[in-house]
Amino acid sequence: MGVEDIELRERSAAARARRTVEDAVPMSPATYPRLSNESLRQALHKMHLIRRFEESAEDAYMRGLVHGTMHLSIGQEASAVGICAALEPTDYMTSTHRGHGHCIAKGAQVSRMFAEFFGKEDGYCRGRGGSMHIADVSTGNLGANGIVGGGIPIAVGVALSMKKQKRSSVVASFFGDGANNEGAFHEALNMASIWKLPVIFVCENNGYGMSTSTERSTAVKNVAERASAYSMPGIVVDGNDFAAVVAAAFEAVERAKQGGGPSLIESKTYRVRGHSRSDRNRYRTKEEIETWLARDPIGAFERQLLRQGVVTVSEIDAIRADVEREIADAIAFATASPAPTVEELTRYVYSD
Amino acid sequence: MGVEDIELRERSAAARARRTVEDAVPMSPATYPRLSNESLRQALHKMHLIRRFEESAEDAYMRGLVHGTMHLSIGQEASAVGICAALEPTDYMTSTHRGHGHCIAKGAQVSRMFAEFFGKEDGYCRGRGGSMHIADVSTGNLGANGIVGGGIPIAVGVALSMKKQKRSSVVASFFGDGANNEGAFHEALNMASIWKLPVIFVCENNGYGMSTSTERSTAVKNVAERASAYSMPGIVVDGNDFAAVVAAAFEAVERAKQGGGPSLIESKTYRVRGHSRSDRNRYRTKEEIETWLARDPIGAFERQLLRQGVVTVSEIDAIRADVEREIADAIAFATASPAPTVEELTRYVYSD
Amino acid sequence: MSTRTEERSVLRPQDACAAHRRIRSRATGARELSYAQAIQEALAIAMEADERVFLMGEDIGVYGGAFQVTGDLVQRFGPERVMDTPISELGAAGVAIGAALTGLRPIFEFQFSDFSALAMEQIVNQAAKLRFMLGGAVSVPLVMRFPSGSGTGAAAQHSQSLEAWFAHVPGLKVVQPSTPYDAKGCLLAAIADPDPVMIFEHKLLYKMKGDVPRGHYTVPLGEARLCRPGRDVTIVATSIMVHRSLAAAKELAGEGIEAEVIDLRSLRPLDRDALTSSVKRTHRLVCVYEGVKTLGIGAEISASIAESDAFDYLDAPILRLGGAECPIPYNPELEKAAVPQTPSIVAAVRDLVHGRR
Amino acid sequence: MSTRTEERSVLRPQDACAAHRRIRSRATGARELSYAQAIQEALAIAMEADERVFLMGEDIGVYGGAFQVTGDLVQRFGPERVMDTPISELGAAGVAIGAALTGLRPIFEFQFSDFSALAMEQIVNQAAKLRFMLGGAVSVPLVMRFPSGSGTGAAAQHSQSLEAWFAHVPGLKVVQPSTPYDAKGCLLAAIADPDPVMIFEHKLLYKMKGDVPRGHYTVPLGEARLCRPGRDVTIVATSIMVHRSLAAAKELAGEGIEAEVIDLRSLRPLDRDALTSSVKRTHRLVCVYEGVKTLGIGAEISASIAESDAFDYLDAPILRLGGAECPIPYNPELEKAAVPQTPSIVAAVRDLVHGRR
Ligand SMILES: Cc1ncc(C[n+]2csc(CCOP(=O)(O)OP(=O)(O)O)c2C)c(N)n1
Ligand SMILES: Cc1ncc(C[n+]2csc(CCOP(=O)(O)OP(=O)(O)O)c2C)c(N)n1
Ligand SMILES: [Mg+2]
Ligand SMILES: [Mg+2]
Repeated sequence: MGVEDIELRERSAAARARRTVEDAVPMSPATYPRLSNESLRQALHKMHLIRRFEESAEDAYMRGLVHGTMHLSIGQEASAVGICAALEPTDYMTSTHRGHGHCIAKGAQVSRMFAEFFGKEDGYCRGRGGSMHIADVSTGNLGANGIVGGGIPIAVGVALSMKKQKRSSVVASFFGDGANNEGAFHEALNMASIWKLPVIFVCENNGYGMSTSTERSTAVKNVAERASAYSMPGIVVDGNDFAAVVAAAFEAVERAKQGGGPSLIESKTYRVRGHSRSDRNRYRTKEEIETWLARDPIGAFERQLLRQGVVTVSEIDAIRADVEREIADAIAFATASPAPTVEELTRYVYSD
Repeated sequence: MGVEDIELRERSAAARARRTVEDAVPMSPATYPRLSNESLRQALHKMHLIRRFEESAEDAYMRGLVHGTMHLSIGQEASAVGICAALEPTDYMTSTHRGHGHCIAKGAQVSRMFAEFFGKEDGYCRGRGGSMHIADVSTGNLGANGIVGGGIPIAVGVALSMKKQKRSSVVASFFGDGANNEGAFHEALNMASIWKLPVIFVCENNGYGMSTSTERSTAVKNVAERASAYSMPGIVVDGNDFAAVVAAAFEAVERAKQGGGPSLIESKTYRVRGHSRSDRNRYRTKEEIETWLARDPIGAFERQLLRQGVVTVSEIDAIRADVEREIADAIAFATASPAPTVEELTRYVYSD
Repeated sequence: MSTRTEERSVLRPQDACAAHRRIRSRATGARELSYAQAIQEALAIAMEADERVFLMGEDIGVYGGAFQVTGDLVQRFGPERVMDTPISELGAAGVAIGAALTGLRPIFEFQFSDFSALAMEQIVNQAAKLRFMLGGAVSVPLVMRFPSGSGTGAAAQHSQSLEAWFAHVPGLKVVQPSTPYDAKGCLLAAIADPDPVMIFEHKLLYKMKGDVPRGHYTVPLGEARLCRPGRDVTIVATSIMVHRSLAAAKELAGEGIEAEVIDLRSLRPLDRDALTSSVKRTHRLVCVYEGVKTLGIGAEISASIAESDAFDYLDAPILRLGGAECPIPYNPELEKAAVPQTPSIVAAVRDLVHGRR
Repeated sequence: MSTRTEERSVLRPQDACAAHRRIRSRATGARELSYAQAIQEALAIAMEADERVFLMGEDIGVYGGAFQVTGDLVQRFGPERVMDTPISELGAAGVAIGAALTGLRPIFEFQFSDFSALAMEQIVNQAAKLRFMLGGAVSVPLVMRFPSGSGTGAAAQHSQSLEAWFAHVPGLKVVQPSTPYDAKGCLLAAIADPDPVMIFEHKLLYKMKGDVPRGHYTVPLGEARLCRPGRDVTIVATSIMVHRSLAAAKELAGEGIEAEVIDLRSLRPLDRDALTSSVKRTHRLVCVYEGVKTLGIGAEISASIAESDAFDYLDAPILRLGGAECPIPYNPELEKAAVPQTPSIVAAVRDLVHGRR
């Protein structure tokens, strides 16, 4: 399966960004010109933290501690962490229903995330939002969104706000392949382009919007091709390759900060779990899932870092152990956190 | 001002369709391979009828016979008549707030149109719709639409209906340049493409959405470029050149009828009047208007037909005289038509 | 058609909901189905009987719908008649309208009623008005289904009860069936209806079981249903609140308060006669609904009575128990507190009847 | 701030609307402005005083807005602060929300209120709920203005009165100023408000003149206004219906019927106290509004009274005069008949007071 030749306005600068899953090139010492080894270790830490957070959240769900539904991003960690690696804490982000990874990648504490999932007052949304609205305004995460495509125009507004206020922050707007067929996507990208706003549109194309494959839902092969309809650069990266995502992200962020306007990054990845708790997995094959399991982004990243001497095996073990401890502490914190009281039902509807 | 090189999938077959205003080529006897001389004379008749209908409607408005507002398409007649020349009476159409021309081009009677404008029972909408909802279901015109972009998804639904019912009709969906930034445009074109539906999307780009120029509102130079985001052919034609419009229309209709799916035609034209009655004309220059007045589509068509010997001067005079008579008769008919009674206020809300 | 039956027992007092069901259903060969199964059966019957009927929606094909309402229908009728759409609610609603205008009978499933907000333009400005704007020249036989309501922990954007918006719009019909029987019958009536009909289905009802006759029958749109006769107070409820109200009525009966429970079923048209005639008998009215209290359907019920000749029969203020004035919260305790529950209904009715309100 | 004044006379009976205005306005150096000019002045004052305030909308720049409300503001403040948007209501509403979330104070003009249907998702699912969903971590100080109503011959898709939809939504504030004074004062209050406020402006009011004080003042959101005291019946009206009701009251006074007229001004929050206290004095209530009668704001007013302690003071049914149950027709006679007019108000109130209803 080859990728069609799409128009990439900034082809040269994007050389490091992997265009397809197939043509990944071996790592070189120049793989991460903008990231220190310490940053790379932190990135690996975050990827593990996301993975374990979601596995533990799923476990808590099974045990009845979490209400509602949840959308796991297991298998997509490189995309979330790679994009956020190019962002400052003062940069903003809008996320999706599948937003745990984005939230952690942008810097949220898993303790307050668990507290939110458990519906507690210490949760990021004081127990009012849950998984689908997880946010951390202190790290610039304006929130997951229950409405597919709902965050995209909001991100454009944040970018407009930065431009008007002459603040140098950029905004990353995550959305899925399914979201790219919403009118909101079209309207938002058009406005971002005509006003040359500092936004990075990140389409995490995991092949499906719920059960509907991109082939059945989307009239172009690559979502990134749609960038040309808005005169912005569009690039496809292997979303399971941390290095490719990071390279594309830095490039888009730099363009945005220099006043070059928005970019569209299509990060091709895969969700190895079902869409949500209700998924009977009728729309894809076991083989397909297994192929992607073999391309697990965390393992690949670990192997790369080991090869490049950025980490040692024992450092990886330490990261994993740290993550386990963090998760355990977070769950303990969340469990101990008080629940909101029914008397405060209508609080936060309006400002006081 | 040159037009950027855009990707046109079906370039060869589109050769006759003029790509820009500037590179119009002189007529040849093969200008209209699909239209008889009689059809061409009828087309000229329709263009005159549209022009005089709108001038007379404006006049009636001034005299207080027409209520509300109206959007005149004076200067855009070649586009409406050119597209409809490729349609059968059994083909469908959805139109816009600027829909008088489309309505007449598709075959409506001006008598019932005037009756509608006068709010009478013989009007196409029994006086309930007025200019902004003018329709003639008997000729396949499903109506003007007060919502910019509102008709585009409906047209796709009609096309789906034709395909499902194995009817050979196609659907033409008119909309303006302003409409191309609505989410409805994006969603509709995407669905038409993935389902390969027989629709012709006709963007009448008259340079402005109300006061907002396409440069200020639209992130691409030519709306037709957006076709590539939906994997459909996109073509720019000189909308004031009847021959160019007709050629593009026939090609798109044939593609649609053969199961080739939708096309996007961008018809570059100009509205020489204000947007509506409230327009103070602050957003464009007199010179610009005059340049376009000099490119009047009716005069150009007449000169072409004369040059090609399709009509004589006296035949043109006869057409004009016929049109005057038709308009006068229509106004008399409309004036005499009864008004709806207040007792029937809530009729037609539901089916009986 | 001989297989059709039409419910005629509306507001003719019967013993109670369940008995009422049992009597009728015996006659038509009923068996137990869940609410979701009843809908699916109606869809299948309509598609079998009429080539023009087809389904549209997100993930209604192989996935079977987010709430498994369409289930395996795609296997039976194929993907052309059980059409997955892209995530494009506005555009897809327009597509459904275009199809309805030209000879087809689309049934559009919104994955959650909250997403109707994306399609308001097509629903309200187009579907509801086209017939009128064109002076009767067209009609829009479109059915839209909306899984609605709270109680699933899905928080503010996936738990709304928005039916009152649409009941405010002439040109639309709006129903809220509360039982498997009505879910099937209202849907079949909606499919036969020449105008746009919106059906709001409560997510918590999908698994509820009830007797459902085999074959084709319709429940007329616009008729309320008397679920339980009573002399002391009328409770008019919608959707899941019918069940909570019946439970409340049972409890109140133990205290000697006989509440009449009416399932409104249809919000537009509204069965004003059924309401006034009940209030004239009971002299007291309580409206119970899940939508936000302010301007929820209870406002219209109350105002209808207050302007009718039943006004003079009222012995007490008209109470409304509706959703709290807040979005639906995620936390389960708050979520429960945000909408009427059986105990709050019991307490409110008791206070009203005892003159404490 | 010393230039600020706040209206405090709410529901303190004054002679009548006009006199009331005249007294207050003398004190603050008022002069006559049209409703549109009053809005424009408020916009200019807010933009002058606060860098964060900016305007968004279709054709609000050089065109001056479809109703010339923004007029020449673009010349004064430049196109960055008077921003023309593409025709993208949903997206632009999202843009406004994003800007409001991060330090700006956008004021978004929808060209016609009918187009709010395209932006319901952002308005209702995002703007109204973000603060709540995020447990108070953000607020959305967004003002949206909506030219509304019928009477201009613009037919079904350009004449709606949709305010009731939004008044049903917790998290939003909804106002409908009826005078130039209130148009300016409510807008300035809305701009100062930390939460999303929607202002519905009737198109037929734009040219109406009235005294408007210079400088900054606010009209508190959520307070009704007593326009005319009276002992026989309370008429609660909104927007243009306030003027028709006042005209009706004048006519009725000639027949010896003294109607009290209250301008509701704010639909959410709703000034329930003002309504109950008036009804307790007059014992009769008529609601007059242009939105469709069913589930229009009159339903909420009526239901609020019917459930309040004012219920016991009622001597007659609560009447509602609202829009007809149809889209707004094009024909001018039908269009007029589709919404309450002074004669129909007079007739209805007369019948009510004389016990003929
Ligand atoms: C407007 C809207 N439509 C539909 C849904 C239901 N829904 C939730 S997630 C989803 C699939 C989204 O697909 P995609 O954008 O590819 O994101 P992914 O789930 O693959 O991460 C759907 C249909 C929704 N939440 N919002
Ligand atoms: C959804 C919507 N937004 C705004 C308007 C107001 N409006 C009517 S026509 C128009 C301009 C449309 O521009 P375009 O699509 O280019 O058509 P043109 O008027 O140039 O023929 C606008 C903004 C509308 N009718 N509908
Ligand atoms: Mg996806
Ligand atoms: Mg235009």
